[in-house]
Amino acid sequence: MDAASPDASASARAGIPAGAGLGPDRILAAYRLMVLSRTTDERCLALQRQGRIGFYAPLLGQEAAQVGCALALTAEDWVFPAYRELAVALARGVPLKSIIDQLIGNSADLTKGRQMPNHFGFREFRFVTASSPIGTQITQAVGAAMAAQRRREAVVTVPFFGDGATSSNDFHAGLNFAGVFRTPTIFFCQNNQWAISLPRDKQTRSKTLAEKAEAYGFPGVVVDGTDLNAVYRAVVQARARAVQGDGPTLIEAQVYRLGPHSTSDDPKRYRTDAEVAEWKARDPLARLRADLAVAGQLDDAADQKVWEEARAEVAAAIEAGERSPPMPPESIFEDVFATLTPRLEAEREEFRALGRGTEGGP
Amino acid sequence: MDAASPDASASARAGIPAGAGLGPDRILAAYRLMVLSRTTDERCLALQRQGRIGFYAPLLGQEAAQVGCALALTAEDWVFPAYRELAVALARGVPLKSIIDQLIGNSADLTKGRQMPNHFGFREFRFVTASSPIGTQITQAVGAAMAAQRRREAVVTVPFFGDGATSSNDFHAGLNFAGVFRTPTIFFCQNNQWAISLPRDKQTRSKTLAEKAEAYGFPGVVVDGTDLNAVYRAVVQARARAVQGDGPTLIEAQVYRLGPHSTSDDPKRYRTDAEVAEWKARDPLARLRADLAVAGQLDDAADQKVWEEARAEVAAAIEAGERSPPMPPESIFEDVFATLTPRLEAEREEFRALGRGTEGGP
Amino acid sequence: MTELTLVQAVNRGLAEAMRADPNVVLLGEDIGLNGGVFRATEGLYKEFGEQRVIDTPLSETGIVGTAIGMALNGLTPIAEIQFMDFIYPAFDQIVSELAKFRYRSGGQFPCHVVIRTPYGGGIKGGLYHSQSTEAYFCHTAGLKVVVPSTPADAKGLLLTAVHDEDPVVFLEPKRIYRAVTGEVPDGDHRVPFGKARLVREGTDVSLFAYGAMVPPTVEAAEALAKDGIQAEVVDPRTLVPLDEAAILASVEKTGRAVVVHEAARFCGFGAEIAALLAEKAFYSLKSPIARVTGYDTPFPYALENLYLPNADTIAHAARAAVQAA
Amino acid sequence: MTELTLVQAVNRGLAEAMRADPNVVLLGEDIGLNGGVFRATEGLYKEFGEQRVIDTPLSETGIVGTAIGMALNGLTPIAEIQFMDFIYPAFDQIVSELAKFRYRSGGQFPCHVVIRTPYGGGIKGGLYHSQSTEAYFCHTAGLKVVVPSTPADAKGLLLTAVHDEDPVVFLEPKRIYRAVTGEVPDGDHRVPFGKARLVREGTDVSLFAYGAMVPPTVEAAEALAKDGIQAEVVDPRTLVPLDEAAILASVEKTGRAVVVHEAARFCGFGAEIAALLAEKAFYSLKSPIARVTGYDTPFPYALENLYLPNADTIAHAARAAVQAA
Ligand SMILES: Cc1ncc(C[n+]2csc(CCOP(=O)(O)OP(=O)(O)O)c2C)c(N)n1
Ligand SMILES: Cc1ncc(C[n+]2csc(CCOP(=O)(O)OP(=O)(O)O)c2C)c(N)n1
Ligand SMILES: [Mg+2]
Ligand SMILES: [Mg+2]
Repeated sequence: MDAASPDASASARAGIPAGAGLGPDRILAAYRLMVLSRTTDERCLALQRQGRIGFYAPLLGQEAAQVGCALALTAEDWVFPAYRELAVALARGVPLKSIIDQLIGNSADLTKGRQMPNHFGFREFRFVTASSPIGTQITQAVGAAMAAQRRREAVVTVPFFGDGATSSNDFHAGLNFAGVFRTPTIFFCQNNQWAISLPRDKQTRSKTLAEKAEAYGFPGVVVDGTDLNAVYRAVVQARARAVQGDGPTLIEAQVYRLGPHSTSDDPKRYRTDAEVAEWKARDPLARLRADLAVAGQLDDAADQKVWEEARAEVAAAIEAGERSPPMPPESIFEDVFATLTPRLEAEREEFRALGRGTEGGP
Repeated sequence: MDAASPDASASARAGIPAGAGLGPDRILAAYRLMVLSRTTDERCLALQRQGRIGFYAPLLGQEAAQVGCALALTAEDWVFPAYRELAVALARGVPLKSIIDQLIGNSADLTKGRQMPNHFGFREFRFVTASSPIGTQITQAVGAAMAAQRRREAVVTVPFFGDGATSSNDFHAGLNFAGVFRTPTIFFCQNNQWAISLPRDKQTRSKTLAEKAEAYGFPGVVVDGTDLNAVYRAVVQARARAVQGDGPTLIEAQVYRLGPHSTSDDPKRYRTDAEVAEWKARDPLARLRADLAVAGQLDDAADQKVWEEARAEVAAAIEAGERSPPMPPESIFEDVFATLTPRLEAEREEFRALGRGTEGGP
Repeated sequence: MTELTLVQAVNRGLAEAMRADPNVVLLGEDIGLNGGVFRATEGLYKEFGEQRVIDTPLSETGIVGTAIGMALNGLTPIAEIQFMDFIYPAFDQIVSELAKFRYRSGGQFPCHVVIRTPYGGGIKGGLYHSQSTEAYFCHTAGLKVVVPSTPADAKGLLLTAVHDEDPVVFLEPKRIYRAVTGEVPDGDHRVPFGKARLVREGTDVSLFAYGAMVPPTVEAAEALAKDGIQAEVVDPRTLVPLDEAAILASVEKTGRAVVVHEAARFCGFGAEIAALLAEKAFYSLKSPIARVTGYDTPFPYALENLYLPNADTIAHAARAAVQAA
Repeated sequence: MTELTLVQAVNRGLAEAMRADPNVVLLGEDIGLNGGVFRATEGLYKEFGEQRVIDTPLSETGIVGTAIGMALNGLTPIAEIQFMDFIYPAFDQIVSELAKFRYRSGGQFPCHVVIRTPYGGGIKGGLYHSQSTEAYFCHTAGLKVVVPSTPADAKGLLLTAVHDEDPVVFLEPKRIYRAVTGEVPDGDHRVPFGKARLVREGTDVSLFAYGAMVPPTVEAAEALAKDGIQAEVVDPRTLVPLDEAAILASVEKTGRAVVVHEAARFCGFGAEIAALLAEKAFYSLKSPIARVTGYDTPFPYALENLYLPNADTIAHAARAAVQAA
C-alpha cells in the first residue's frame, strides 16, 4: 500500500477535514485540485494519442461537482466511483502518482494492471475500485451504508454515477433499498447531459433526474454542478441528514461533459459545436478563478503558479510511472481467490513450463 | 388450438366489446365472471389439497380489479399477465376448460405441461403465456407496444403485476422505455398489499405505487380495486390516452390478497386475522352483489342461479380435464427450437432406446 | 451429533455462524417472520432480530448488490435467493462484481459473500422452480461453488463457506431438503472445500454425482452390485475448487467413468469432468465416458420424472460402460 | 463479391436484412447517429430512420425485454449489446424468457430475437471489454449461438440468423473486426447453421477453434506443417447447433484433438467438445485431448497477451498431442 500513502504532493492538501463552510483556504485548495485534475486530463488525452496509455476518459467540465462533493465528506465516508472520478480521488488525498500508475498499469499500480485506465481504487482512502458496468456501484454503496448503520457509525456512503446510470437496474434497486432501510447514502449523480451519444432527454422523460428520488420516498435536489460552493453546500446538507438518521438524498449535479466520452469517442458525430460552446462559457474552472480574482484571493501571477505546479506534478508522476517496471507475468494468477486453488497452481505451472512472460516466450 | 376456441360457456360472455360505460348487461356479465373466478379458486384450492393438481395461486379478492380492467380492453389488445390473472383470462373469453387443462397439465393443455399450474397462455386471446420470474412481462409488454406503434395499430398492451414487482429490474426499465418512446401501454399494478410475506410498506417507501410513474414522465393513478366500475373507468381512460398517442399510464388498483400467496404459503405466519377481516368486509364480490341487488338487477334467486351455473361449469371442466390423457412422453423434446436439432434428435433416440415413458420404463 | 434433515442442518449452520460472529447477517426475500419459503431460516428472526435477518424488497439485484457492499464494509452477509431460477436478475452483480472484486482491485477489496439458494428438480416445480445451472457459476472465475448432498455436509460446508475469504455460491438440493436425514455434528463442524467424499468404494466403474443426484446414484450402485459390478461413487461436494486428484485417482483405478447431474448436458458440469479425464486420465480409460444428465431442453413440469436421471438410467449407463470393450 | 472487413460485413448484412423486410428493426445503445461504438450500424440510421434504428436508454434489461415483446408482436428485432461484458443485466430476460418462451408456451409464442454483441480480448479492454462467455449461452437450452470468423461467414450467418425462427446469440469477434478482410458475396448470402467450416485439411491432429482464435490456430497449423505435422483446422461456426458429425469425423481421421478458445477453461466450451469426443470418438483417440484456452482467472488488462492463446501455445499443445504415445 506504500505507493498510495499520503505524501506532501499538491493533492494531499485535500485531506483537510470538512468544516462548516468552504472557507478561503479550502476554496483555494479546491481550485488547486481542479487545476491539477484539468492538467491531468489534458496530459492524459495527449498520452493516449501517443500510445503511452491505452485509454482515457476525461472529466473536463465536471471538476467543481467532483471536488465540491468530495470536500464535503470525511475520510471515514465511503466513495463508490464510476470511471470518471479522478478529481474525487485527488480530493480524498490519493497521490496523483498512484493514479498515474493505474493508468499505465505498471507494477506500482495498486489494482495490478487488471483493468483499463481510469478504473482505479484505493482501500486506504475508502475509494472503492471502479468497474465498467454502469450502475453496479449504487447498490453496493447502499450495502456499505447498511453495514455502517449496523455499527452505528456516523459515516455516509456515496455512489457516483452519470445521467445514463439512472436507467440501470442498480439505480432502481439501490434507491429502493436505501429508501426502505433509510440508509446514510448520498446518491451523487453527475448529469453531464450525455451518455456517450444519448442525450439526457432521450434517457428518460422525467423533468429532472433528482425527482426520481420521490419514487423511493426520499428527497432529490438539483444543484448547479459548475458551482463549487453550491455543490459543497448540498452535500454537507445531505450528509447531515444522513448521519442524523434521516436517510438518503439524491443529488443531481447538472454539469456538461466538455470533452469526448473517452478517447474511443468522437462527439462530433452526435452533438453540435454550438451546444459545446454554450457550456464552455460555464466552465467551472474559469468560473471559480473569476470568483477568486474578484475576491482578491488569486491574482494572475498566483494563478500562473498554480498551473505550473500542477504541470510539474503531473509531469513528475508520469515520469515516475513510466519508469516503474511492468507487472510481473505470473501476477495474472493472483487475487482470483485469497489463495491459489490447485487448478490455478497447475495453470501457473503450465504457464511457467511454456516460458510465458519470459524473454522470447510465447 | 381447438381447446381454446371460444364456445358457449359462461366465460365466453365476456367477449362483448368494450363500450363507453359498463351498462347493466355488462355489469351482470362481469358479476358472472367474478363468481366463476371465485368458484374456480375455491375448487382449485380443494383440488390441490386432494393432490389432484400440484399447485394453485388464488386471486381471491382481486376479481373486480381483473375483470374491470379486462372488460375495458379489446380483443386486439395484448395482455401480459403474471401468474394470478385467471379472471382476466376468463374475461377475455378463454374457456374455463382450457385453463383447467393447464392446471392439470394434461394433453389438452396448450402449454403442453411445461409449467406449474397458473402459468397459462393463449395466443388466440393475446394472453401471453405467463412465467414465474417477477416483472419480466413488463418490458415485454412495452416492446409489443412498440411493434403496434410501428404498424400504427390502435391497440394497447397491458402488463399485469403486483406490488412486489415494482421493485423488479423490468419495472424500472419497462416504465422508462415506455416514457421515452411514449408507448401505448397500461401498466396495471394490483397492489394486493403483500408480496408473499413482505407488506407493501416494506417493499418501498413511496406513498403510493402509482406516483412512481412520475419518475418516468407519465401519469399514475390510484383506483379502488374492489370497485369494478372505478377500475373499468380508469382503464378506459388510460386506453383512450394511449391510442391517441399520449403515452402510457400506470394504474395502481388497491386490493387485498384475501387468500394465501399460493398453496405453498401459510399467511398466518406473517399477518393478522384482524387485517384480513378488515379487507374481507370489502370483498369486491359482495360489494358488487349488493350494488346489483339495490339496483334491482339481481335478486337472491338469480344470484343463486349464477353460483349454481358457475359450480356446474367448473365441475364439468374439471371432469373433462381429468379425463384427458396425459402429455405424451416425447413431447419433452418439442418446442425447444422450431425443429429438433441433431443433438435433440439423438437425445430423443436415447430416451426411446431406454424405453422411457413406456410401461415399466425408467 | 443430532439427527437432522438437510434443511434443518442448513438452519443449524446459520444459527451457529450467527451466534459465533455478530457480523454475520442474513438477507433475502421472506426469510424473516416467514422463516424462508423452505423454512431454512426458521427461528432466526426471533433469535437475532430484523437487523440481522433482513427481509428485502423483491430484487435479487438489490440483495446481491447490497450484500457486496456489506462485505466491503466489514460484515459477512449470507444472501438467500429464493430459488436458483430467480438468481438471474442478480447475475450481473455476481459475475461482474462479486466474482471479480478481489482481482480487479489487486487484492484491495476482497468480497466475501455467501449466496445460498435451493436448486434442482423433483418437486414438481416446472420450468422456474427446478433449474440447476451450476455450470454458469463454475465457469465464472472467482466464485467457489458448493453442493452438499448430506445433512452433515450441508452444515459443515456452510460453516466453511462462512469462514472462507472468497465469494461462495452455495447450492442446496431442495429435492432432498427433507427426504434425507442424517447425523450432524453439533457446534462448529467444518468440512473442507476441495475434498471429495468417497461415498462408496468400487473397482469396476466410477460414478460421479453431487447434490440430489447422489441418492439415486448410490441406489444404482447397489443395483449394480447385485449384478456383480462394483461401482465407486464419488461426490465432489465442491465443484470449485474441484478435487481433481480424487476424480483422477478413482478413474485410474476403475478405468471407466459415468458423470451424473440434473442440469442440461450441453456444456454442463459433466463436460468438465469428462474433459479433465480425457486429458489427465486418458491412458487409464477403458471405455467412453458417459454422461447421465437432464436433456438439452428447459425443465418440464408434467413429465419431470422422465427428464431427470434416476437409478435406472444411471445403472444403465454404468452397465454399458463396463460392458464396452 | 466485395472485399470487406468483418465489421463491414456485419454492417452489410444488417442493411440487406432491413431492406428485404420492413419488420426488421435494430435497437441498442449508441447505434443511431453514432453508428455504434464499433461502427457496425454506420449509415443505417440515415437510411432507415429512428423508427427502425432505435437508440435506447442505458438498460440491457430494457433492450432485450422490449425486443422480446417486439418479436411476440410481429417484428424481427436485432438487438445490439455494446460489449458482451454488458449482457448480464439482460441475463434474466435471455435465460428465463427468450430461451424458454417457445417451450413454456407449448409453441404458441415463439420468440425470434437476434442479439448481436462484440466479444473477446486482444483490444486492451481489460476485465470488462474482453470477455467471451459463450458457454453460459450454449448451456442454456433454447438459444442458438453463432460465432463467425470471416467476413463472408459474418454476413452469411447473420442473414441466416435473421431468417431463422429461434433466438440467436450472435457473437462478433471484435479483435478481428478490422484485422481480417475477405471476399463477401453480395445480396442475400446465407451460411447454414450447424455446418462446420473445414478451414484446413490435415491428417495428424485436429484443431478446433472459432471466432478470433481461428487466425492464430491457422498460423499454428502452418508452423506445424513446417515440422511435417499436418494439422486439420475445423471452425464449428455455430456452437449451437453444433456440427458434431464434422468434429467426430475429423478426430476419427486424425486421432488427436486440441480445442482452442479464449474463454476460461473450466466448464468452457472446450469441455463440451472434449466430452463429446471422449464419448463418441473414444476408440479413435490416440492421445489426451488438450485444451488451449484462457486461464481460470478474470481477464487481465496489462498482461492480456500472456492470458490469450496464440499460435505458439496452440502449436505447442498440438505437438505434444502428436508426440504422445
Ligand atoms: C451495463 C453497461 N452497458 C453499457 C456500457 C457502455 N457504456 C460505457 S459508458 C456509457 C455511458 C454512460 O453514461 P453516464 O452514466 O451518463 O456516464 P458518463 O459517461 O456520461 O459519465 C455506456 C453506455 C457499460 N459500461 N455498462
Ligand atoms: C425474480 C423473482 N424473485 C422471487 C420470486 C419468488 N416469488 C414468487 S411470487 C413473489 C411475490 C410477488 O409479489 P407481488 O408482485 O406483489 O405479486 P402477488 O403474488 O402479490 O400477486 C415472490 C417473491 C420470483 N417468482 N421471481
Ligand atoms: Mg452522462
Ligand atoms: Mg402483491
